[in-house]
Amino acid sequence: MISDDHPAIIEFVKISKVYPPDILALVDISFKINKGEMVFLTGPSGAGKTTMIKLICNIDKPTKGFIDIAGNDLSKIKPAAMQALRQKIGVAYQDFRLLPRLTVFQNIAMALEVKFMDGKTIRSRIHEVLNVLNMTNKIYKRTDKLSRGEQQRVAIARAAAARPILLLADEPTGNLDSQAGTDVMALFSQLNEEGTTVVIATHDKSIYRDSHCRIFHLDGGELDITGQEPEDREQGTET
Amino acid sequence: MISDDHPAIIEFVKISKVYPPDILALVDISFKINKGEMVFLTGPSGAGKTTMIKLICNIDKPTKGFIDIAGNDLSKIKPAAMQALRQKIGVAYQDFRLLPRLTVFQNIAMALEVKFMDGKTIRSRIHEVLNVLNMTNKIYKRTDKLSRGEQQRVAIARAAAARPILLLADEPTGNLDSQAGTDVMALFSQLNEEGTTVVIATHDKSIYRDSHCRIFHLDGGELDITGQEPEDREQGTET
Amino acid sequence: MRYLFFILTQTGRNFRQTWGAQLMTLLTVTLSVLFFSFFYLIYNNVLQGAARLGDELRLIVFLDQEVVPELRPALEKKIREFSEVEKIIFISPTEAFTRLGEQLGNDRDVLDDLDGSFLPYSIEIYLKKDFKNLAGIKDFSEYLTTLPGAMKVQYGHGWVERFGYFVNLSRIIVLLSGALLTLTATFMVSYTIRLTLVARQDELEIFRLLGATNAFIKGPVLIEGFLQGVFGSTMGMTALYFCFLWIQNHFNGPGFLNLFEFSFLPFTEAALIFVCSICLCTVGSLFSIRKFVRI
Amino acid sequence: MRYLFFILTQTGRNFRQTWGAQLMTLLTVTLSVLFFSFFYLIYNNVLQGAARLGDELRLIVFLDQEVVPELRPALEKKIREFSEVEKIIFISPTEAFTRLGEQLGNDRDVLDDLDGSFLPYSIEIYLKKDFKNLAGIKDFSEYLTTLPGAMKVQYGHGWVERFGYFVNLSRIIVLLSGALLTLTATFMVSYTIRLTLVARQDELEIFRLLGATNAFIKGPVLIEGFLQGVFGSTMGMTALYFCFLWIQNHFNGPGFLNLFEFSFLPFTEAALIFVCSICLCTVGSLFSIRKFVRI
Ligand SMILES: Nc1ncnc2c1ncn2[C@@H]1O[C@H](COP(=O)(O)OP(=O)(O)OP(=O)(O)O)[C@@H](O)[C@H]1O
Ligand SMILES: Nc1ncnc2c1ncn2[C@@H]1O[C@H](COP(=O)(O)OP(=O)(O)OP(=O)(O)O)[C@@H](O)[C@H]1O
Ligand SMILES: [Mg+2]
Ligand SMILES: [Mg+2]
Repeated sequence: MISDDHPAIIEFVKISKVYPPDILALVDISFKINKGEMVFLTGPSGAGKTTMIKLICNIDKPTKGFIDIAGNDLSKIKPAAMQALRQKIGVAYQDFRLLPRLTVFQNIAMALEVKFMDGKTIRSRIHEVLNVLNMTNKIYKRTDKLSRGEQQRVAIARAAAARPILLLADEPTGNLDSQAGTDVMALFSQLNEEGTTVVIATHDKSIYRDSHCRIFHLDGGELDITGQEPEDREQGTET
Repeated sequence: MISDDHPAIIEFVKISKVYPPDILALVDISFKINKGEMVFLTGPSGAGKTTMIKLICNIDKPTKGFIDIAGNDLSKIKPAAMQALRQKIGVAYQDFRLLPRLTVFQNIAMALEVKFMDGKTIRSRIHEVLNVLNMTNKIYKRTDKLSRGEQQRVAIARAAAARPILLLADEPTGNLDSQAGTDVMALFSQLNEEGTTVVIATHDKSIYRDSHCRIFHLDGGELDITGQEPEDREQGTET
Repeated sequence: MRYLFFILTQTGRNFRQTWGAQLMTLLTVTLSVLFFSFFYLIYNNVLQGAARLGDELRLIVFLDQEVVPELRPALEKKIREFSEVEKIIFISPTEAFTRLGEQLGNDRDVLDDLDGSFLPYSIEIYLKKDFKNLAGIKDFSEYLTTLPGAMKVQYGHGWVERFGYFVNLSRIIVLLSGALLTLTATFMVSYTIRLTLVARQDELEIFRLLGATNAFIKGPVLIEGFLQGVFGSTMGMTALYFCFLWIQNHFNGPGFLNLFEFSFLPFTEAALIFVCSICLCTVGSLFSIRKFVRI
Repeated sequence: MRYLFFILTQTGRNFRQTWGAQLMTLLTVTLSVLFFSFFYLIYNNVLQGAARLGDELRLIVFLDQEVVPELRPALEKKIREFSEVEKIIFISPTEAFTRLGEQLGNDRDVLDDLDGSFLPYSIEIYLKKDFKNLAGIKDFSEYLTTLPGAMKVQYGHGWVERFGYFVNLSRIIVLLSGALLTLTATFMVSYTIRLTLVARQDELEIFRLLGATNAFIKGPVLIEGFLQGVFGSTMGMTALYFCFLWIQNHFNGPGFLNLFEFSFLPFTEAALIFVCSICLCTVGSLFSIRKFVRI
């Protein structure tokens, strides 16, 4: 899927997204995100951050333009290939999308079971990721019995547990205090160092202020990129 | 309901809340919040902020202790009185609790319709509050077609539109950028000046750092209050 | 009154927003009413048909001597004592002879040289229409043999049994199907209403949190249930009427079913079904909302 | 194989988590199978009963002269030409006279001084069991009057009509109810399955977003549908059997229904209903999941 002649894992070419009747969520956006990069996506509420993440994981289709994810043209991708691709992308949704009647363990396990991992690996992966997020004490609680911030961490844990090649996090610290936010960022950094490309949509200035990563600023659907594209990260890719 | 010999609108006496089997969400908490006060409720994720708000609006019962809201003992309140009381309390829930298939207008109108307000007042109130929150352009959109931050503002607007005597906001800025957050705080301040008691649960230091209000800090279910109880506010009450 | 206005607005909005589920409930109510009233219709007609055909159920007691007119009232009393008797006719040998001739039809010339005197006196007893009780008829016929002068008792044994069998079979089918269906109908209606309400649970919960009064929450649900009942039973009844017309047209060929007039439900009974299903829907919706509106 | 293990784990979890809805579906399937097979059973028995009673449906052609044995084949051919004939019996006046005596029973002494020579020759024609066609019998009897030497054609007019009427009524009830019920059953099963899936829509959506393969999503649903079918139809059939026993015990009193043996469905037909309902459930669940698993 990821060949060496595709250094970009996400490539948007002249993407526009119009919600009927006339909401311009994204306007003529082009960019590349390279393998192993960490990128922040910022912008005011309603700027189009979630829309962009939805386009990346093919939940929604662009009105115009071309999207390439890890070498796949999303407009032409087959269902089986899309399923395989999704197994390699971890997404922490802004509205979490957890199953309320399942426990934390079961929710995270779902992401690993679809890859047919064996039970032992599943257990160790879940414990590992919950440990970083300080959530091991809630592992067998139903997610609807958790506080909102705990749910958010479960959503992040699910995205991270499968060790994806691409991790998308939509407002991952919105319901978290600063300590928990730091834990989450530590997890993302750790994954990023292991080669995962990380895209974080956020309003929280404190988590990107001091980073050296590129910042994609959306406003009214228009993109403005600040920061340097890192050239030295490419060797960190994982197969 | 609110007589002059009850300066406190919220009074907790030795409240404990235990979720089965053994989660101590609140431990032996006592405090008073006076009419017209604005109070911030902080604490890490899972500290018990939402639990406290649930107890205030009688969605959940305390395991031990006595709660008095605007002169009503919640352990003995009758259904009709509870309904009347709820009409005077506005709550912006952490998970919004909007109806996805209704428009912004319809969602907010529900809070006013239950008080049998006439259509004209409803319309003007809704426009007024959406105006402050910069959301008038979304007024006839279904709430499931909104961005998460927009939904959050709708939830806040619904809580504020009925001009409650008590407003509870749970993490009101979690999905908002700094500008929208400022708008929301402006709305709260405005209501507070008109006499509404406001309780805001939040992690966002930036919104309470510079205020002169009392800060209730919860951690592991234990309460720690900083700041002065304002004595000069009491004349600002509304009937 | 503003209250009413809100309730109606609410109801209208609910119908618009959940029209899929509403349609499902409506269909369920319609089908249930159709089923129930269909079986009731059939049952009714079977009973009527049985009553009409029952005219011919008679027993004949052959006597060894003439009953003088003075003795008749006493005999009649004895007969009526035992069972529900419709009519009693005393028949002389001459009358019996005429009948035999009629029975032989074209072959009556057999009897040309005879008079009826060799035939016995007899009493014909017509019973009230009660087909259930074939065993009773047997007992009755045995009782009749004990009458003074009774020689032999005859009744259309085979015919009555066969006919009774069919009436009974119809009755079993109708009753059993009716019971099964009423059961299912109740189950379906309550299930559908519950599901509709589960789908609206969020809404009801939010209303509760906003401090809506019970009347505000229950009003629309009540009106909805009522309307479901009205439209559902109207449609069900209409469908039944078309079923009825179809049966009538299809099986009422000349000379075949004219023996038996297939008739629609009487007005009062149709009205009763109508009113009952409306009540059921209203009460059902009210009942199923109960667990959602607490505190 | 790990794949199978996951599918089975999934299925088990689904059953545990949605057991309410599962039970509802099961009940629905059970009731549907019960309804369908109940009506099929009744229908079957009505047909059988009709066949048995149909033995007595015969026409008699009275002739003005004897049919010499040589002519019989020609006449038989003519009769068989028109209709489905079971049996043809030629009856001489002597035979007819014996029968008349039997019919008169105890009163046969009327005929003591006579021989049968005044009675006509006749042909008795037994028809194949076909009660639908009473109009056809009339046509046939008219046709028979045109036979050479035919004087008059007689058949159990009243009896046949009444009997035919009841058979027909039963048939209408059974067919119409069966049709209505099969319709409802289909509707109920698909509706319940759809609702169960709507309740699980979130889960299916999340699986989709996590990149689950089609097999991973469809496998458990398929197994579920299959099991629903197996248990539902087993329970439905068992319930039917108890209904059958109840009817048999309740209405099979001595001398009343012995004319007619109420029998259960033949094995092949029961098996067919069984297999069909399993297939329907499996395919139904597969079909209704289709719209949830896209991309
Ligand atoms: N399904 C939809 N139908 C119509 N409009 C939509 C839909 N989803 C989003 N929008 C609109 O598109 C714009 C961008 O939405 P998006 O969710 O991408 O914002 P966002 O940057 O994620 O905001 P937030 O920070 O509040 O989550 C908003 O104006 C929103 O109202
Ligand atoms: N319904 C419930 N059943 C069991 N435990 C619960 C329930 N609701 C909350 N808890 C637990 O009680 C504790 C306090 O939860 P609460 O929701 O009050 O936290 P919070 O301060 O609002 O956190 P956050 O900032 O994450 O929203 C948490 O540990 C949580 O897991
Ligand atoms: Mg968003
Ligand atoms: Mg909370």
